[in-house]
Amino acid sequence: MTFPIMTTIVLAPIIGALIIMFIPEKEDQIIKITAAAATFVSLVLAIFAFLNYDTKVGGLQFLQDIPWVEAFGITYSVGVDGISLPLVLLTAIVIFTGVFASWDMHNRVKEFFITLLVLVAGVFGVFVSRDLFFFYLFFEVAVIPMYLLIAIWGSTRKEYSAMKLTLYLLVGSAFALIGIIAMFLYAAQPEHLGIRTFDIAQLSLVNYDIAFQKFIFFLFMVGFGFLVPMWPLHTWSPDGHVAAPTATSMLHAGVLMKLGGYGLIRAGIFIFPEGAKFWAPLIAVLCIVNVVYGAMVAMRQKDLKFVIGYSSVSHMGYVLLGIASLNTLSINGAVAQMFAHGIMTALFFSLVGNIYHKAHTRTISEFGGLAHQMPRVAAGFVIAGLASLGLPGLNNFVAEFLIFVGSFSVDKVLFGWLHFRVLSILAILGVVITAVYVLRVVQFTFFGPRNPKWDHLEDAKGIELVPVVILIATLLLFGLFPQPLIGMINTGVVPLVEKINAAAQVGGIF
Amino acid sequence: MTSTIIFWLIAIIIMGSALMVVLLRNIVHSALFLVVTFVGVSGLYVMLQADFLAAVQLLVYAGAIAILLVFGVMLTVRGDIKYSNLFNRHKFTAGVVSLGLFLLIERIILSSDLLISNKPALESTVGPIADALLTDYVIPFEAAAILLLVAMVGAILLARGEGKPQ
Amino acid sequence: MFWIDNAWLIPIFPAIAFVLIIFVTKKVKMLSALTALAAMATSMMFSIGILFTILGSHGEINMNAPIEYSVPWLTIPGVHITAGVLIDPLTAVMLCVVTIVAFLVQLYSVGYMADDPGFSRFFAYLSLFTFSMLGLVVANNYFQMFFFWELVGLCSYLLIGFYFYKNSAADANKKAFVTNRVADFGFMIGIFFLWLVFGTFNFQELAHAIEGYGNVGFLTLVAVLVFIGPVGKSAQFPLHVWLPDAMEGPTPVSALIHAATMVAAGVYLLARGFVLFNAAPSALLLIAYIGGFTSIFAASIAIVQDDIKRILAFSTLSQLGYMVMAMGVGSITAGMFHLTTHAFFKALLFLGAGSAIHAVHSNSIFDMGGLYKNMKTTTWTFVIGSLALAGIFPLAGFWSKDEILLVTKEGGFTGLYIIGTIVAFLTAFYMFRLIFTAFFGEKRSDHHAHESPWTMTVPLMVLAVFAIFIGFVGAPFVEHGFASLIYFGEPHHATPDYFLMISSTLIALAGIVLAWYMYGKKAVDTEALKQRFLPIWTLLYNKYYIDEVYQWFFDKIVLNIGNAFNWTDRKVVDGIADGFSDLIRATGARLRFVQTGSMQTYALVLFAAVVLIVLWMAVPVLGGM
Amino acid sequence: MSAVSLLTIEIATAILAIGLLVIGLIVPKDQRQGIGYLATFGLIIVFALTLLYTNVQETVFNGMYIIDPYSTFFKQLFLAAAILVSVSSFDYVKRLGYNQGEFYSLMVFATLGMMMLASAGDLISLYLGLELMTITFFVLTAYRKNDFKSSEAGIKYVILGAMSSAILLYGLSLIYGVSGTTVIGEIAKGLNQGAQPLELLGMIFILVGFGFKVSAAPFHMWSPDIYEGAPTPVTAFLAVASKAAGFAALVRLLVIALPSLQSSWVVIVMVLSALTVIFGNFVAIPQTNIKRLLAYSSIAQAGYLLFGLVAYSALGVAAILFHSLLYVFANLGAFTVVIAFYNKTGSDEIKDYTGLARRSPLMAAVMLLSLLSLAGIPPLAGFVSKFYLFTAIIDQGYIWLAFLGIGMSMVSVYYYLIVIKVMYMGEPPEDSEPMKLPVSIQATLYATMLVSLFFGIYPAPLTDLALSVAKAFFPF
Amino acid sequence: MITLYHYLILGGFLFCIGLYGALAKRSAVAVLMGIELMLNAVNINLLAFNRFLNPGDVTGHVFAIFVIVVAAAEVAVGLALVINIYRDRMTTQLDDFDWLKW
Repeated sequence: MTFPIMTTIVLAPIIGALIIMFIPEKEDQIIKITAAAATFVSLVLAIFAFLNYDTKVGGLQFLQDIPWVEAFGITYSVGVDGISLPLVLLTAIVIFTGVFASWDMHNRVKEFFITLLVLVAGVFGVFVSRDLFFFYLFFEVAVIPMYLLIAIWGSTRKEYSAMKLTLYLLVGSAFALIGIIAMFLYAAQPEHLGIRTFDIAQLSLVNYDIAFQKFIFFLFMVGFGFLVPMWPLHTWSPDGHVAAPTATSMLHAGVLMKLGGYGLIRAGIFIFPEGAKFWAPLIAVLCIVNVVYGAMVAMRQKDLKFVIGYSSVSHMGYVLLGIASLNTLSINGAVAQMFAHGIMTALFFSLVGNIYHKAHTRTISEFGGLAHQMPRVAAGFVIAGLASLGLPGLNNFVAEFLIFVGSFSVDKVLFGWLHFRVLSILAILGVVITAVYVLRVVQFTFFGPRNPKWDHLEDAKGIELVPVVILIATLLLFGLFPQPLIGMINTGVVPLVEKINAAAQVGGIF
Repeated sequence: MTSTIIFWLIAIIIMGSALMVVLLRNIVHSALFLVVTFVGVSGLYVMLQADFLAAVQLLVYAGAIAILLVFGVMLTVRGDIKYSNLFNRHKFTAGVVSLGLFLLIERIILSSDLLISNKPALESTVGPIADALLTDYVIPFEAAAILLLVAMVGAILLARGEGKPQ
Repeated sequence: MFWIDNAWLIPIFPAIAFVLIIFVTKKVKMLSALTALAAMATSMMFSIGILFTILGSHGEINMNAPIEYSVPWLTIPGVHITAGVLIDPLTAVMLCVVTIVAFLVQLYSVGYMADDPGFSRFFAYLSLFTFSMLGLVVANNYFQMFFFWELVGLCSYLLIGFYFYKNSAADANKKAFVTNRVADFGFMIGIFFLWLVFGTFNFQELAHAIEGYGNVGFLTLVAVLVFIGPVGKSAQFPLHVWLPDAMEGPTPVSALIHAATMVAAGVYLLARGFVLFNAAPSALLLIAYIGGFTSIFAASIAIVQDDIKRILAFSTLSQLGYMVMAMGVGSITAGMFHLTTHAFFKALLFLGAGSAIHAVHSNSIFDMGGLYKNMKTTTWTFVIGSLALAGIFPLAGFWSKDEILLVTKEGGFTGLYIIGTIVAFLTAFYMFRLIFTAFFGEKRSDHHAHESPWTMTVPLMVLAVFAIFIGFVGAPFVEHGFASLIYFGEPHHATPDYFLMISSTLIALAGIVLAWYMYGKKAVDTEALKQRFLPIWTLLYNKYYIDEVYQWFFDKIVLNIGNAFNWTDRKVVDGIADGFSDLIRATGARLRFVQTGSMQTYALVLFAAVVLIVLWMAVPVLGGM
Repeated sequence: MSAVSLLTIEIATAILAIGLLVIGLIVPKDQRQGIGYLATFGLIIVFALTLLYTNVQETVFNGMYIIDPYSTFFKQLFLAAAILVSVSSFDYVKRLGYNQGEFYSLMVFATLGMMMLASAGDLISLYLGLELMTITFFVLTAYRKNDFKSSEAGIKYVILGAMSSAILLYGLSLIYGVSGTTVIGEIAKGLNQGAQPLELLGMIFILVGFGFKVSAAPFHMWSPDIYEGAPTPVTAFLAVASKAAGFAALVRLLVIALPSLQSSWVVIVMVLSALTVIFGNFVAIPQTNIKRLLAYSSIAQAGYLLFGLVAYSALGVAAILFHSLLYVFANLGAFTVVIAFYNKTGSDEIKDYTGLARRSPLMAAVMLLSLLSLAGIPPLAGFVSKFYLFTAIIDQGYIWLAFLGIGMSMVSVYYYLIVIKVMYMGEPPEDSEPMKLPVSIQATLYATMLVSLFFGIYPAPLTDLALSVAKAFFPF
Repeated sequence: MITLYHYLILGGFLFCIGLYGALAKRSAVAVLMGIELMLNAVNINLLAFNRFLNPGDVTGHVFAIFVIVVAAAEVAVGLALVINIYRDRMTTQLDDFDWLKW
């Protein structure tokens, strides 16, 4: 029996939460240290796994299987491949930094960290599950803590936003759940698989009827579309980002939204390649709306977090574009973009959280010249902004580049008139718009004459810098040396694309 | 033939008095017609060769339940007894629903094809009922006993004035 | 071969300097400056080493036989990206230009920025800037080119916005970055197309592939798209708007941007990817005309500006137009030659201007005047630079400008030739308008102007020397000169065209004389002249209102689209969702009142439901009532 | 086994009930709180006894009474519920101040009725069990005599309950008439092949009668009022156990006795279930009283349970079993919190729960987990059971119903979250102190929480049990 | 000839009359009366079925006896409640009992 590394990654936060339960509330320093330690365990193990994953072999590694409900073929089976391992690493980084970003939390610290740790355990669980039942289960585990975190520790219409987020996420997951059940039942029929199983690999072996594929993929598309979030199912996300406390925003924008993209790839494309081919044009069109529309809306926001919230909508559009293009490069890019965007947006939110914590406002027009008082924050923000607009040398560039290259190589005409490349070009145009709003925000917040009103603000220092440094380092590391990351992702993408290529033509578009 | 006449007679008594129970405005009158209905029903039981049931019907319903109801009336009615049993605002709707239900039941009964058995009825039902109650139906029988106990305890509990502001 | 084998180190040194300054020496000013200078000097040494290696290789390393090293950067099936070094004479020259100018600018900055609180930061940025530029220069493929291309954009953003507390600086750096982004958009699509068809980003491989490729229409499209990149970076019309504003940065930065780094990148790309443009003649024509138009367009603006740096900025635009035009008519030799010479004298001019500004604390030439008395070195070097720019024999600008005029003339582009000549005249005019106003004549400001410290003047003098002599490397009389180093296809040796030389010199002199007449001698009432041609003057002074048009486009169109989308998002998309939830809530609130509390109503509902169910179920069974 | 040994559980329960009654009369007034402990102890013993019957599959008195894993499952459920309710009601009953012995005794009687309902193999036993349960609940509902609301709830329950019994009985009489037998196992044989209108009518009436008991819309209207008015422990017991008992009998009746009418009743049940989930969830939204909110939520839950019947498969029945169990424990958890809260503050209003998380983390946590379990959020048992229910109906092709069910779950999340928000977000009132809970309440809370969590995280044992029990209904 | 149908329809009629009473009367006692009529209707059904379809056994009789027993118990509890609530509110009109609603 090898060491169950993935299980430990999932359980470490839970154990941390349990320990915190027994720490008296007033010992908030100890609580924070415990939380940091718990997430550190996950982080170390995730890094360990990342370094020890055998890219030559590829496929699923660090496996563990425990039969759970045999009557339904539910198995606790975990393991990671090139697609999920980076996302596990992402989660570990974001939560570890998130704990430090919450170091200045003083209100109901104990409950906060318990909820946060439960939340992150759910997110880890989603990424490591190979069994769709557990996949779904872990996802839902993550939702309610999110509600509490926003509703209790949030700001700015927190009740509304928390409720909205929760309901949207649950509605989305509901679509996915029905899809999962239907698929499970289909596969269990004697003429197909003949056994009850939720194992993704097994389910993907079934020859699904085309009509069935179309239907279920539609469910997945809508369901995971809620999470990604795909236009017009996205409005929960800016509101949620804005209302959430710092660590939650980081985790939410950084990781939670990726569950959608991940689910779409894992449960959608991998199992229903024909369905994916049928629906990809729609996703492609909607994701362009995401990119352009999200960026345009971001330009008009007055609240720092709203800008970042809409920028996430815009950036997740690239992920969808990568998915919709259905080829190796683009899906590699999509996964890389999930990773990169997660880090980048976590960085954004940790900085904005820092500002908000000190200034008690996030309205851009109230700031100006903040770089005088907070040079380090300003520098971090600029770097995050540059990552956001896809500057080379930072991780996002590689990802976006792959997505663009991948989508650009799709030589298809959608709906009889819309060439796919037009969509790619529009998506690239999104990068320009991103530059506009990011730079505007940077200018209006940090540049300009010194504003004496903010002279009492202290620059980030000491422990506040931990998340900033780690996140920037990650962005730079994988931006300058993307091969380890992309190479790993590729091992997961290749079998996926083989499936796609083997699938029949559907709808005459792909 | 005689039985037909008697049936119709009893049927008319039952239906008439039942209607009276419902339609009269004085609740005491209603109670009296209720007794008449019960008696009529027991007559019907006789026609159905259910002698024991007819007796039970008379004893329990006409004798006990109706009296209980009368007591209930006496304990609770205030004001003018002539207007003690009025209709509520659902008078019309309830009529439509009841009538509709009756029509449906009637249609369904008439369109059902029931297998009439030509076997003669039991001479006396008392013995077989006793047997049945103490063999196969002993569980419901015991349950009924417990039920009565519960009802008794419950009635006492509820009707007793204990724990109330006087 | 040592230098070439280790060419990859050239960009690395400034990068190390950047990291060191940020993380280690930030607190100690002088250490930061020393670090940056040391790194720069090392790079310069390597660059010169490479240049001499090539010169000493007797043509073994030439434009058609470069040396290439590369390591894989990102390899997955379907895309293979390398990080590499491509060494040919073009690279070597460019490396030298960049490192020398950058070194001198950095040296100059030690004095210029001495009192600035952001001293170390400035040197860090400068190092990063040169790193990016050098990385771009040595790139062996379009991807790497693009990578550093963007980084150069970033550095310009950082440096232009160095005085971030000035709103104008913050506006300017944003403008620069966004404009460059727009350009990069085209560039990116262009290289995607290249990759799509040829499956590689590598210059060499692409060169082979394009030669045998027949679809000229496609190549034209790609060439135009790629050209959009230089249009932005080298500030060609209509994406030139950022460059004049870029003077918001500290003056040494302007020198660096205008001379050797940023704007040179566009021209360099044209030279580097010339295979592509050459294969698409119509694209080349477009390039030529855009360059020509930019040159005269910018020169016409320059004659009325009163900000010293702005005049120089438009002059840069104009000269860049020259270079692009030269590329467009098919001569990378001329283009690169002018780039080289221009780098030196324009750096000289900017640094001189900086020295002047440093002295009077104003940018306006009308606030200066009489600087000659106190600032001899500055004045003389500035005059040398101006003469070089104006193309006066035998200074650097003369040779390179003549080369350009020559190729337009020889190529049969008469229109462009005429434009070039007019621009030469205008250039001479506005430069000497500046000199006569700012450096000579009576003193107009209260500032006690004094000569700058040696760290500032030494670079000026060095640059002045370059400005005088660098032109000879490409003079048509010189054997194995510039033209035999950098060329496309086969070296093309121009025969000296004396008519052209003389005519252009005369025209330049005419411009100088006119300037002296108007501003030195003040024989003409310039104010009256201005009033007389007020509409034209206003148009020129406001740069043809192009910035305003862009601003209008952004404010009225883009922001309103943003507003519309924002409204849609809040009211329509969100409104539907909220409306739906409100509907559910309202339904709940209404339905609640079904529960009236009256038990007989409940019973009635129950039995009514019974009737309905029976009706529903029984009617089919009964076969109708 | 002999009839007596097979009936040990029922006999023991009856003895316990009567014994409690008698002891209640004998013991002096001021020492009567001990009766609660006695009742609990007795119930635990009975529960222990049921463990001996887990795998017994027997009938007694010619099919009159069935002891099978199915009924034993439900009996254990009822007993567990009774134990938890009696434990959690110690304080509540003490505060009543009167008739303490009778309270527990009546509760045990009601349990007995439920057991009969689950085990009934004959319409008459079924009817008697039902009435024993119902009439006991009439009394219990009105138990707080000096509370007008309690009395009102009582009279409403009596009148509506009696009317529903009447229609149920009418249906039973028709089924008896058409089939000629009252033994459930033989009715199917006795019924004519091809739907006789009269059978149909009987089936509809039975469905209505049980629909009332399990409070399926539109026969649910009594339940919010009664739940609100009844003493909270009674509400808890009524909401959880009596509903489960109703399902126990309904499933047996429909599946075993009326399979020939399956095509008809499935459709009716489908419509009822849809209406129920919609109505229950929608109307729960504007509620301000926690008991009323829970009432509507349990209406909605009944709708979900009906899904299992719609599926008409072993899976469906297993899902019903699973969901009943979760439903019982989740609701008990919630109601126990309500009881404890009422004991401390005398209020049932949701707004008074403000800051409960600060005053009593345990209570808030149990409420949270219970509500989330009801909403079907993992890793709680409610998720697993809903998962099974949806699987069961999707298996039969009713995908729209699954959509509806899940959609309505979202609505339920909405109003559950409102409660959660109040508990967790608000600050407690100024003068409030941390709530100290009696051990009994704490024990109940922990028990319900653990059950919800355990079967949510590791549902396998219960799943296997439920499936094996359900397979008895569908041998095919 | 009186057939089963006559009895059944009579039963049905009585059931509906009782239902009408239960639905439309204000007084709690009158409603209880209506319910008793309904139960009587059931008994008529039971006995008629027993007589005409299965004259050989007494199941219907037994059932009817239990119905009577239950009816009695229900009435007892019901009346006790009516009296109880009457003490509180001085009324037995069911319309007045609507404190619990919405």
